Amino acid sequence: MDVTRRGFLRISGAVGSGVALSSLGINLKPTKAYAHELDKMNRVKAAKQITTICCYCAVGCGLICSVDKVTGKIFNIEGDPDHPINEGSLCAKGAGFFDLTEANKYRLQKVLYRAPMSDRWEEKDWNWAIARIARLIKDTRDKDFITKNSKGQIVNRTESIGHLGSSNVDSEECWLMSVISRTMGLVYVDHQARV
Amino acid sequence: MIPKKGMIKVSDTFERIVHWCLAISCIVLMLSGLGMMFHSFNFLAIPVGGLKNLKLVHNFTGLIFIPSLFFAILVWWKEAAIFDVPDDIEWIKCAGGYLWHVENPPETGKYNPGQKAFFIAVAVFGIIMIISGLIMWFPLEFSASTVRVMFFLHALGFFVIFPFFFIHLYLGTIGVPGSFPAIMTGYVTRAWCEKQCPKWLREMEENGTLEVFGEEKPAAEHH
Amino acid sequence: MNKNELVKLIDTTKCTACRGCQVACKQWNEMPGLKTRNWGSYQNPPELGWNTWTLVRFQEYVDSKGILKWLFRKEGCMHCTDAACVKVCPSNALYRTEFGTIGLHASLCIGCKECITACPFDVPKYNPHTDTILKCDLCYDRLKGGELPACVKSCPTGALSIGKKEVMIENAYTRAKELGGDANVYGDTFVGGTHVLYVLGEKPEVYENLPARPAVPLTIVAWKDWFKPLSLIAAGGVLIGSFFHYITHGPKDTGGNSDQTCKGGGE
Amino acid sequence: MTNHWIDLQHSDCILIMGSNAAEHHPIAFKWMLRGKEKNGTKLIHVDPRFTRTSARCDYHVPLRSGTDIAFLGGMINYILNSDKYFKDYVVNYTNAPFIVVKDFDFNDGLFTGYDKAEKKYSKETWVFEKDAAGIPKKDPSLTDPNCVFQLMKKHYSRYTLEKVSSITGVSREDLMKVYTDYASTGAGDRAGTICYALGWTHHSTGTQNIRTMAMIQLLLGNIGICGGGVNALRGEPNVQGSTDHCILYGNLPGYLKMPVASLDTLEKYLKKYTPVTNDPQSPNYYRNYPKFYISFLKSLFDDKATPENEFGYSWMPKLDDGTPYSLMHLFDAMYKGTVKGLFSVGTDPAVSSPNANKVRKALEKLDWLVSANIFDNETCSFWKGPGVDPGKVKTECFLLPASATMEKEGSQTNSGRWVQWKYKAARAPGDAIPVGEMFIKIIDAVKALYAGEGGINPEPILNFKSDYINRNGAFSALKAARQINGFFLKDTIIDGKTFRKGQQVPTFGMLQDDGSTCSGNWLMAGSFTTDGENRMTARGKDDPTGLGLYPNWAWAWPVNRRILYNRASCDINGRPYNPKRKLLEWTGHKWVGDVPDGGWAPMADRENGKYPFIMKADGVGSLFGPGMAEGPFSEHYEPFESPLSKNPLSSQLNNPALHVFETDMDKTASASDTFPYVCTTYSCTEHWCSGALTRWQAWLLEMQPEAYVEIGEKLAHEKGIKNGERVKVSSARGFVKCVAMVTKRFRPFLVEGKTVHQVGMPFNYGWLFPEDGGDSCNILTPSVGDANTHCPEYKAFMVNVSKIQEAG
Repeated sequence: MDVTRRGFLRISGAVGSGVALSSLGINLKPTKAYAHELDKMNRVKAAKQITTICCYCAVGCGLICSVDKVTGKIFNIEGDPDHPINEGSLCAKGAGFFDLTEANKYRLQKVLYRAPMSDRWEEKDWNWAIARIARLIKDTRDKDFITKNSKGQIVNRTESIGHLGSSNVDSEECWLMSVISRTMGLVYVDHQARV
Repeated sequence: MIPKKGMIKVSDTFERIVHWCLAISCIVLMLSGLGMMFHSFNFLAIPVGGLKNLKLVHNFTGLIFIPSLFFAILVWWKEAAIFDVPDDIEWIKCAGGYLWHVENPPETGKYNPGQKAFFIAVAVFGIIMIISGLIMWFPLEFSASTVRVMFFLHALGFFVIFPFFFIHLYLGTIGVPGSFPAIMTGYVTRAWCEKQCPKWLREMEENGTLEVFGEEKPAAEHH
Repeated sequence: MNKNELVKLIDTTKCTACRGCQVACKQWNEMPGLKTRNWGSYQNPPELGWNTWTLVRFQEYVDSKGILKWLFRKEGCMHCTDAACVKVCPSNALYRTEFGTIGLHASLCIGCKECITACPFDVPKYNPHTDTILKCDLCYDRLKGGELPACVKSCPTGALSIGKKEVMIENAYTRAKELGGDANVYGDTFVGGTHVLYVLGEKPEVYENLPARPAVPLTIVAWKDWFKPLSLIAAGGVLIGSFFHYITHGPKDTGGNSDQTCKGGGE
Repeated sequence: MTNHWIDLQHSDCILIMGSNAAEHHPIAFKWMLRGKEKNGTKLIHVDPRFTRTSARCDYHVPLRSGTDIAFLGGMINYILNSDKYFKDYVVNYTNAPFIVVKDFDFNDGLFTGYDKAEKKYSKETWVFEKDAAGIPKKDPSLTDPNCVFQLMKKHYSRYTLEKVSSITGVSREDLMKVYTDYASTGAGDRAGTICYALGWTHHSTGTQNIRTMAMIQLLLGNIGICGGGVNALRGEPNVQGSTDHCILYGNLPGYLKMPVASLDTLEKYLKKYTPVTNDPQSPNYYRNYPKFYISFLKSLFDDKATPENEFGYSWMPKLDDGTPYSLMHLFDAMYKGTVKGLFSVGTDPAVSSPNANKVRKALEKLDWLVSANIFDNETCSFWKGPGVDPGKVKTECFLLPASATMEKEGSQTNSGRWVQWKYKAARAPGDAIPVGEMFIKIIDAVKALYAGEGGINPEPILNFKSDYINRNGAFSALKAARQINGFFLKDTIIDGKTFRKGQQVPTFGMLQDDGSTCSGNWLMAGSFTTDGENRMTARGKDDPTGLGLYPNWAWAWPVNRRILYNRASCDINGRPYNPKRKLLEWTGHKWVGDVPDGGWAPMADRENGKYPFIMKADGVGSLFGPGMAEGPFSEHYEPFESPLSKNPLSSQLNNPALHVFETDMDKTASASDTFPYVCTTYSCTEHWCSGALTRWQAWLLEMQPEAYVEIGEKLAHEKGIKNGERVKVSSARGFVKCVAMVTKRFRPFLVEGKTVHQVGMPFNYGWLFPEDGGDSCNILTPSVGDANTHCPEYKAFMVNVSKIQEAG
């Protein structure tokens, strides 16, 4: 969702003066021409503002991503002053949210595959990987599928595949993982709620 | 400015090289230092393309200044750093006749006490400038309080050296006509010499070590 | 009085050392995180650096009653009114903004590091990669844009606030009074009054790396306030003196310009 | 959380125990500090270590790890003996007056019904006496020796100050300080709350830790009120959502029960899990269980789920009765070779699971591993880990690049149950896609294989509705969210109102058990309006109660209720106990305030009135809780690895219902001289969980660059360890090397007359990155877990610490 520019510029009521600097009678008229030093603020003001929610603890703080309209890339992320919980503020992890974007050079960008006994990752495309994963799932499932347990009760499950995670994807994705693993007959289904 | 026959040699080539290395580096250091010391003199950085370059000019000129000063002290300390008592005291009392009219100012050796004072000032404060300057160049290697004292000393050095330097410049050129060739060609007129350093002239002549332009052999050989 | 003057108040008694400010500062100012080691403290980087303009200091302290306290203090530029750094800066890179804060035109900085030694709070830091110093400018760009400085905005607990000078000073004293005990306000009574004030829970002497009575160093006062004008007077004096000497006294007659041939040696 | 973050400011006293709120929930802690500033909230921190939380609380009380029940049991004893409980609440809203059957007893650490061989209780005696109508007998005077109140009083009378002090290492003065301060909230106009986190769950008695506090909250009348509640400060962005959707072996989305083998028909299943009550005043909301479950099956299989095929019940996997399949069980089975393939999504068990060496060995036995993440981690790359020869590891590994949170649309549920919608701000880099999209791609590919080749039990796969993609073929979180909320599958008339086929179900009250509605998760019904408006996107800031409920900001489950059990904030006539913080009020014909826990009249109305705890079969809060594995009341047991060889309270040393793993890699060492120090593990503000996201971020890594162990000054002095030196920390299971942080913030405890030192380590590090950052502290932790939840006991185990001399 786009937040109005005004919304972004409104200053958190929780801290300090409690109001925007301009409303304090502070003169914010342009002064000297070191324009490049004001560049980032101007870029933020010109950017598209998109809200998101922090992905660390479960407080659920609001953040605003400033997205360059030309490149489509995020160049600044800070607290959402309208958010009733964090009121614009952030802890160290939230304040560093920007380092989770593609600006972080360690972000994974390709499907990686490690063959048996290999000592390295190799890049693959999605189609290959999905086909291979589906094949492994089917073979493993069909081979070890337990239709009846030792007492002869129908259990229709596979104990040879497990699922772990994830409390750090969106709810819709969680639901999908939860139900897809069950449709495949998995019972070893768990995630970070326990650890 | 070619020396004419009969002119007296007062400086040799090495001395002149040392002098000019020192003088030029000193001028550059002072101008560049001035350009950094006072915002109103920041314009001095324009020719070198900004203050950052001016800083580099200053720092690296300092590296020329260091050996120049070293050799200058080596060359001149005997003649210019030792006062000749009591003549020099007398000279000082009448300021060598530079400031008010004095019938017969006391005679001086090769360098008068004014020049000696200038030399001592340059030598002492030059060393201070070098030490403080080097520390200021690498301030992060020293404690802040040390470096602060260095900044102070550096400024003090400028405060002392600049006036002396300027007076030297003035007297070495238009203030005392005829002086300039002494450090350009190394030769001055006998008249200049008689006026400026009669005692030295006498001593040289007595020793026979006076070198006169155009004469085959140094006079000394005749004695 | 400058009605645009802003003061940032750091209430150390509300700080939880979450270090949101430390990171928010880097995020906004695009400063990198550098390699560090654990040196037996949460405080890291151990000191302010060219990439760390604000640092939360951690200090374990047992008070006179034997009660263990963990003191957190956000360190950074104090934005002095009587700013030693501005005083010594040769290139006007450090300057006083219309908010009373000390701004930095990094492009003007010549990397002379004078400010580093001049600062009573040990704030400006040298970046060897750009040959400039860097320090907090209280997010001058954000202030101009009507936004809070990044650190203040990020602060969850209200330990950081910013506002008009007189209001903030009043807030600080009210808070110190409310806290009682050794609580005190730090910053408004020296170096002409800083534009960053602390409410400290303990006496200033207790805090590591915090000068109890900071001042512009005497050598800098001597140099900048006394010697600078003096040396100008001296330099100007000799220039003018020489001129007048020349026109009144005239050049010394040394016969140097006479054409007479020099006599031979020895009379 | 029963309450929510902003509500913390309304508390009069906050007990922070088993949590380090300031460090791990800094913004939550903000609200506690706001309370302190504005309402004079007293903040108490009880924790083995003095932390950043302690620094800002009114006071800190150090307590030996793993003795929380003793500490809290002492508080219950104090409350009951000093008459500090909130009588009106206890009599009406809890099962305190209920009469327990005569055979129930407790003796030397064990309740009746214990089977020593099975290490399990049979719970026949953990039940109430019932009258002729089948309604539990009650004694409102609370004097019957067999009523819950009296049994509880008797049970906790053993938790005397002396005993508790000796077990916990807390001085009697400190105990009394906390007890009196906290018990002061047992008044109608005062609220007290508990903020706990992993510090309570990560114990072999974890669930009972929390239950003990829940009992205190019931005794003090603190549940359901503004500023009260039992508040778990949950630690992962969507751990609430992922738990609600039950990526958990025992549950299906909405906490529905996973079918077990003995329930071979849908009918049996529904009968088993649909509670009944004969008390007409108990709403027993779970009587609607069949509606929730059948709507769930309909959401999976759509029109393939019919009454004839039990809506697909038979296709679904069934657990063996009473058999856990938790994370620890998974790795145990993997270690033994049963598990061949693993999905590891946004998680790093090679660092975060207990007994990490065993976990890493287990991973080597996999045939294949599919990981999805935004960074590489120690699990994905286990085959090149320390001591592993890749040439001998047969596992096929896939590392799928995932979109980061700001690169995708979807909802996230915070700990206060607010479901907040987030938007896609930018394209994910390279080939990264949302995890949801990966799973749809995978299930579609598997589906195609089964369609083409056939296979075993193909129906659930073939019939699974998986069309949650948009026109561009990309994952549509919105489509999935709508399915989770649920639809009317045919035109339906409810209470005279017509809902058309295809309209969203506006509340779970409208779900049907005949297959005419679907809902992927009944709790989420109502996240869309009938007309399809996404309520999770709401950004309204209106606050009609003035209590910061913000009913129009995002959407909270259930049905946008912001404080659970809120009808208990009023007396039996519906008048608020605390008129200053009026959460809810009965106006004579309706409730005004928060969304009430059911719109029925308050319970004083014998005709139409209902009890407040609507999700409980009896309608009241359970002081007596027979649902627990180790007893209806809590009891102190020593951690599985403890400095003591005898439980000071009984001859039952450990939790009697513990599940213990017994492979060659499950070594333990209790009360041993080799491992004499208690160790606990925790996180820090600067890192998150295993550090798998945060260690890759220079800003954060710079602040906490490598693993450390915090050691008290006294112990460090004894061991000759200086601050910043490298040390070796070892347990029966392995060792790690890290930096010693010598601190005043850990002090030794006096336990049963002897000095017990405790140390602590962060769990945020792993061998992969940074290379010199040290390895996981979970190499040291034991794989032993709570008897109810199988949460591992990360918070109390035994280690040794020694100096190391390293060359250079």
